[in-house]
Amino acid sequence: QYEPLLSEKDLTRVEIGEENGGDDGDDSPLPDDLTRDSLELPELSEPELVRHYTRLSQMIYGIDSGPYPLGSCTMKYNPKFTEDVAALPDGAVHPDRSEESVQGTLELLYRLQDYLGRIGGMDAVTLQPPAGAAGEFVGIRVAAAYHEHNGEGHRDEVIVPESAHGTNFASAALGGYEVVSLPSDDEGRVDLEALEAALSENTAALMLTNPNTLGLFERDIEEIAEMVHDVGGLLYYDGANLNALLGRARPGDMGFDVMHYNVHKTFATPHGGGGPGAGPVGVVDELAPFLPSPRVRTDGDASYELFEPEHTIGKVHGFHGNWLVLVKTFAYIARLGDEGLTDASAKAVLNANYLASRIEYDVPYEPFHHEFVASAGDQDAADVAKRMLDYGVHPPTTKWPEIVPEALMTEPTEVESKDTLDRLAAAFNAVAGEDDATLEDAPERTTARRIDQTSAARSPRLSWQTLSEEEE
Amino acid sequence: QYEPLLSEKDLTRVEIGEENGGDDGDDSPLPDDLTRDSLELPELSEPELVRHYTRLSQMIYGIDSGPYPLGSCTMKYNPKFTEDVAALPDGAVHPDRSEESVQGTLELLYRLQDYLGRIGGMDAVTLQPPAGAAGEFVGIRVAAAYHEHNGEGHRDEVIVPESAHGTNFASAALGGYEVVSLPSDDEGRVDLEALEAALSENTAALMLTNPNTLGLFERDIEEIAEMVHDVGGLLYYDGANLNALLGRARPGDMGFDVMHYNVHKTFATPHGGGGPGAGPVGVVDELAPFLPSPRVRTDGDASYELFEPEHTIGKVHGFHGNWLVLVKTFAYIARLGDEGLTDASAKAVLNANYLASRIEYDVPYEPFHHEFVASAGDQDAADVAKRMLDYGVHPPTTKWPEIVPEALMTEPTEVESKDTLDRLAAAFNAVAGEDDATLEDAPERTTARRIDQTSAARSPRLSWQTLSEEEE
Amino acid sequence: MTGSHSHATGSPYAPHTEEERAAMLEAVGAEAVEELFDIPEAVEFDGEFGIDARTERETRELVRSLLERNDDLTELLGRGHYGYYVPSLVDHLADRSEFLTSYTQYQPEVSQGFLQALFEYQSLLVELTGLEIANCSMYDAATALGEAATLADRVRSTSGTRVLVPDLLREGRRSTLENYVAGTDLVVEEYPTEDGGVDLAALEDGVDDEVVMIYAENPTIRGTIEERLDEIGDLADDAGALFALGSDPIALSLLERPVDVGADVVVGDASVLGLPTSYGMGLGLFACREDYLRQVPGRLVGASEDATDRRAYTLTLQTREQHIRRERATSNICTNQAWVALRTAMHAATLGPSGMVDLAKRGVRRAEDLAERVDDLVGVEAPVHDRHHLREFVARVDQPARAIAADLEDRGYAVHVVGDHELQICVAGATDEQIDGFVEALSEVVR
Amino acid sequence: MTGSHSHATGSPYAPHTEEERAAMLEAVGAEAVEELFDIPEAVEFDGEFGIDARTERETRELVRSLLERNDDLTELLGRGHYGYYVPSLVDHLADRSEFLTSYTQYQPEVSQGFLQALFEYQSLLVELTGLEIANCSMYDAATALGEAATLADRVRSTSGTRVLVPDLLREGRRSTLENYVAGTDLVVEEYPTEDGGVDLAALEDGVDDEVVMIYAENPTIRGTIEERLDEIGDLADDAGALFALGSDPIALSLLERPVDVGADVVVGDASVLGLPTSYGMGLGLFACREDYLRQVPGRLVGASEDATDRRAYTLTLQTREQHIRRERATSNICTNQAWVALRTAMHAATLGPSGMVDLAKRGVRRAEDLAERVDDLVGVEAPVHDRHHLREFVARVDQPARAIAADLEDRGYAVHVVGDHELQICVAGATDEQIDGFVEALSEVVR
Repeated sequence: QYEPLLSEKDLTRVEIGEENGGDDGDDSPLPDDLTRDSLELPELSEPELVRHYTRLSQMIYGIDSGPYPLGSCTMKYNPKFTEDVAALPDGAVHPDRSEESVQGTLELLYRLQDYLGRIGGMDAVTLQPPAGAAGEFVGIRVAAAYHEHNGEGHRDEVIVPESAHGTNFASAALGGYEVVSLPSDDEGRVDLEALEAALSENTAALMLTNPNTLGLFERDIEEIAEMVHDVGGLLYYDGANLNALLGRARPGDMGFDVMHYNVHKTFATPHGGGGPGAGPVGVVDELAPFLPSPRVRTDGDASYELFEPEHTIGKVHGFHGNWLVLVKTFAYIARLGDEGLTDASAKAVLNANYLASRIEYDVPYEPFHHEFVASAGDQDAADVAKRMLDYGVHPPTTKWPEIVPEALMTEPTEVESKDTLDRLAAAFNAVAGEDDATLEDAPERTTARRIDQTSAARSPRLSWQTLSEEEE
Repeated sequence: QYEPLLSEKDLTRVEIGEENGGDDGDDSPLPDDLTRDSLELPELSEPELVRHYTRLSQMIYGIDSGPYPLGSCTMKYNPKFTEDVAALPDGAVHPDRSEESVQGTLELLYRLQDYLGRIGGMDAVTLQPPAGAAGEFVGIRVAAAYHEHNGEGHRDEVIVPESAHGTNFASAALGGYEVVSLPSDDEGRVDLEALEAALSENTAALMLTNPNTLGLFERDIEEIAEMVHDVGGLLYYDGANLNALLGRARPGDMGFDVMHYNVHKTFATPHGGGGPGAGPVGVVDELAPFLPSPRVRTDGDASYELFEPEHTIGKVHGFHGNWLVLVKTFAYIARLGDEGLTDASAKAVLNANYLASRIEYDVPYEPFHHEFVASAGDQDAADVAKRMLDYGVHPPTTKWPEIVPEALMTEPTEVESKDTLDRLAAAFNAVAGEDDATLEDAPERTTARRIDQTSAARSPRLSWQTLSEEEE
Repeated sequence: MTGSHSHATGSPYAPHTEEERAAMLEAVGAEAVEELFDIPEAVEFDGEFGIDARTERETRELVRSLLERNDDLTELLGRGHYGYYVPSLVDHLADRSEFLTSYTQYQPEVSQGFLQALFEYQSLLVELTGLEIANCSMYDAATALGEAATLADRVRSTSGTRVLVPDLLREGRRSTLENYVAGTDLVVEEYPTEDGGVDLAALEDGVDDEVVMIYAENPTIRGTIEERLDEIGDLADDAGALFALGSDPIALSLLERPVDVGADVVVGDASVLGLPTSYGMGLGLFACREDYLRQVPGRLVGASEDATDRRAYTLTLQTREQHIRRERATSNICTNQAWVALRTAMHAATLGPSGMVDLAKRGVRRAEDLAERVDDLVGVEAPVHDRHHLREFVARVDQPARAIAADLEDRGYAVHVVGDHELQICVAGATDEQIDGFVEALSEVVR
Repeated sequence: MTGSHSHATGSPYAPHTEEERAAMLEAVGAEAVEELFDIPEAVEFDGEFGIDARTERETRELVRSLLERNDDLTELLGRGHYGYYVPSLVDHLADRSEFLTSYTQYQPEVSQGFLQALFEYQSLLVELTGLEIANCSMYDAATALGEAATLADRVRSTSGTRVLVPDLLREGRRSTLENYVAGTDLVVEEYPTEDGGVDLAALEDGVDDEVVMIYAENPTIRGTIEERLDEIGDLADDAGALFALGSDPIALSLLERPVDVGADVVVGDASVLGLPTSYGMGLGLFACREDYLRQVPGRLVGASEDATDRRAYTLTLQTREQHIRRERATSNICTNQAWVALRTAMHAATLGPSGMVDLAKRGVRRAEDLAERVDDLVGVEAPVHDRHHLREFVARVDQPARAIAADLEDRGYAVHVVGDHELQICVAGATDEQIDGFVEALSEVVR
């Protein structure tokens, strides 16, 4: 059932002016030349709005609706209680409060810095980056500041594997670096010879995720670290796949110098349809002085304060990042503890392996961990995904990484039961047996049928104003 | 999409005994002859349960889904903020707490007693009855105790109009009374001659709702009150239709001696799919000593205490009734105040009249107020209702009151906009034009198609245990 | 007026704009809404209740500031109302507005989700009690007991009138029961207890053919676990009376199955799972033997099929109910506690059978542990009754109980006073830290 | 372990029973999960982080007890983060799990509801700014400003490198901006302000062909309302530079439309509607002229049609984004603040245009009223700037500002210290009662 736009339900124009009494019966308190003339927006009642948004919510598939095996996106169940702790009124404080008056907030952040350091094997952590990509950018900026500080400002290249997340490339570019793309070897891992060739005295950093986007552990990680360090570069860990390794291996122990954590992927904060996230960054001692300001420290006597790292890059967010997300992160880690975190990675890897064993599509690279990339073969992976929607499940990430033709990048996470995985496998296999025409017609059982992307991009209609102009 | 029963997802049997270690690794702390042998229930994880109940919720039509014009049921929008105040931790106290330690709770209840007294024109109020029918029963018991106290225990009849709510009959019967049924006159109101005939020295009370279930105001209410009082009977007001009169007329002013309030119908507390409700009872001074115990009073100096009315009928609930519902009631009234409450009845009556003017079905009785009873004519009213479901709206109450053939008892309430009423009218009118076969096949666009009521009642399957026995 | 909709006066929840109101009035042929009211002048009211309107924010602040006047006490209270921890997911799921804002399921085709949840709730109680039928809720334990008595009245095989209840029965339950039977010829009589449990010999002496129902509780209101329930069942059976047993889902997870001790009806408060402390708001549990199918009070959800032969659920056997059968209904109950039943089902499902059994076992162990600890204090003896206990027990104090309780309240703890020198103490929802604090406070108070 | 699922150890959110785990291992041909990990021994970790596991209840208690250590102050704080009252329905609706637990809308066919809500959010900003395009969120005001600069870098018509910002610019925004342009050849320079507003003459002197972007805020960080924005627009236009304006949805409801003063880009914090005080968490507003369509950073939702020609929404122009364009993307942003944008749209819809205008007007009146009241106190002069103000203003105090602020904090009030003898005071979310209390406290403190 179609839900009209709010503007299709009502549009009311309110006049503004020194002599136009507003709804409150008073004239504008400002001279007319400082105000707009009018404001035209929907004016609807609470019951109408509640129904509008309730209806909209019913047209959305969330993790509470069913499996969501988006490879590399790590959609796991978001424990409900974390919403409760984020809503505690005592946590609703202004960022400019005196440090003495927000000791609780500072202690929680301090403890979270500590938790994350332990989990990543890192010496110092900033919680300021408001998303994973922002974390990458901080890492890049920290690396740049470090090199600059050491008189090595000439380093202008960041090496990124071909199969890396798009944000790695973009974050490095935003940081002003030339991006050197690194091909994979035949087994889907970093090609050491290619790496050797790419490394130079101009290398600022190598950005790596491990396991990589094929789910494979970079077995040569120690050698890679040595190679990068030998040329004076830094090793950056993209935390997108950290859920695979929790308690089994730590980036710090593998030789990484700097990393970001995707708290939604690893610590189950809700994705909210595209954020807010948080992308804390951990570094080794040597890089700690360059982290964003402020961080939290303690005098060891239950008193907490903000401080500015010695060579800080400054700020990357107007205040302290996404507080509400950080509270949930803290609560999740405190709930699970050592055993829970370690169990999460075990079950995530078991689930991926089990699911792969049940589906008829070929999985060319292994041994994978928390995710695998199957190939749709002769089918179009994007069509496969659309068709899977008709079976009541969410499809995997498609057509990426490109190293696998018609990739179906699949990550069930630890929260799916065997029953659900069996249901998911059944959906994969049902689609595997269908013809192209059926796939191209899909989806047919969803709120909307296949949506025309080309027309959306060719003649962009980005607001209800544009739509109503069109109609006129 | 079918959602399996929890028991179809899992059934786990846990053994219990002195020598059977439980899940906590310990044996039973009780001798075996005091314990059961085992417990067999579904053992599912949090993510599985969240999806189960999320899915179930998606198969329910609520007031947040659209109009819900159930005549006499008064389904209005439940303001979201009332949930917040009901969830305040300070309100979560045990009923056996000392009065000194729960002054806030007692003050809120005291104020609510006062609010309800003002709204009904009543002198004293009890908040204990946990639902409207429980309120009726309290009213009946109070009436009985009053007559008994006055040496008139012989009064053994309660008069109830033919068109009254079924609970009136049942509550009077539960109170041990003979129910004398009163026919309506040609205009759909109390037949004064029939009332005269029914009244006698055996009359304990007349139960009346006003406006009545046809939405008509009992214009002779003063005369009726006099007639009842003349034979020594009491006049009982069924508050089900109070939303029609808020601020326009008060039961106390009309001569009623005792009344109950349906807080869900009048004060917008959520119905919760069948409760919890609350059915406070208001009475005139003369009956106050008979109210249930305890009530709340104040020394006028901001100190509140519980007290036992002199001739109390005792208790009708183990503790103090449905507290969480009472808090929401209080909040709703405090939010709306005089203007809001009065406006609610105005808009409720306007909406009913407007909707009736838009539909093609005949409405035989008028002038109605907050609700009207249309006749489906040659169509089967129950089928009409099923078919309306296909148009995405909830149908009215059907086949009652019986005074209107194939009744469609319709109450839109004040919360519906003109747009929504137009949509609702369109649904009525679409169905009005359809043939019986179409109606009998309806609904076809709902989660379940028409459900076989006969088979459900003939071979009752009331638990998953019965279902699984059947399958064996 | 921050946050208010544009309707400066009137109900904030009525969506009419001025234009719409005018159009609607025109459509109905009236000039003003007042014309639509057919109220004789003599009974007209001027709308002045004297109740101030408030913004949403002000209203929230009002309730908050009122409730803030409650003292912040650690409650070691029970006696029929318990503050077990309710998992967060229960709030989040039960508050989904489809559950919260729907009506009774008279149109089952658009109510399948709620019906299924209630069906699962009924099934939970069937497993817990061993009886074949459970309705989908009454108001609370007291009213469920009242309904049990009216059921006994309807199905009685004798002309008897006696309903026997323990002398320990909580006043609220006793009094409610009296009101429920006031319209019948039943009379409520007490039978004695001994050391916190049924005095079986005395009960046996008191039973005759006039007995229509015998009621017992397990655990008792004093937290003791009954040891000879099956003999009560036999007594009732022999007398042709119903055996009604009071209990709750946590107790039933561990204690003897009602069906195994001959219970015909089980009542009690099921909201020990699902509801936090809420000033006594509850959920009436009601289960009984299949024999009484047509006489059960309250709503029943049954499985059926839809027109395409798929499984579907519906309210069933509605001819028992007041909206159809009127004065011949099996009860006057209409709105019940459906949403609380939903919460209870959710909480139980979250625990699973192992969690439920564990919770009950912990209730036994922790009560016994605490009794032992307070027994070690000079001037305190616990438990008073030489029985097993579940989650609460009675302690004897040398000093006046009322004074001790007041002193404890000053220190932040609430307990029951159940006799001149008797306190009752409940561990149900308390954390270990809270219990430690309590023992410390008690030791100071009795010193 | 009250309330816990049966999994005594391990993740409480992994649903595997022992039997299932065994069956799954068998299916993959492994004897133990450990075999599935392909990690060289040298980098293996033993899993001992030293983090204790807790029950849900214990975890809630831990966070509650930590946050309880915060002092309970009435905040008269603003400067970019505001605590307006958020209507309850925003929480209830935004917390519906379909909104909260869904991913970015890469499969639009099952994400129509969120896409439509974001489309409505974009439309709201289009109306507020008068510009044709608004993206569906950046992180916050500071990062949105940074993105505006990189946009200016991409679309600049000159070879210039200068980005001009007011000297009053909040440090967090300035510093974030510096980081965003660090990878470009842009340089950030300050232009002077005068009496709390842009010093237009000085700015004019500083503008040349090397200027790529001029940034101004309305209201300024000190709460003053700019009076000659159109002239800044002209200056930028003449120089071939972008005019980026910082504002927010409440201010934009009343103040001059950005398009009318020549703004090319509008940035700011949109979460003044929708989010309560949350330690600086925000919502980056980003709107711009249609000309920059292919250069906009961030996500855009567009209307389209589905295969049956019905209206449908989808993320569009994704070739600007990092997951497709990699290092040539218009930004590195991926996850943004979609759910906050949803809340902002909901809050705005609840207010409606009349409520939004009223809220802004009240912000002017209440700030001016409070300034007048504190100006009446001996030793206080307010407002410092001879301008109109929205919701906050700077006051001059004779005594050291820091000491005054500390004394106010002791009395329960928090204000900004913005100079040795300057306080900044914000009325945004404060109730009238709170403001009365503050005036009383301030009068005591300056006495």
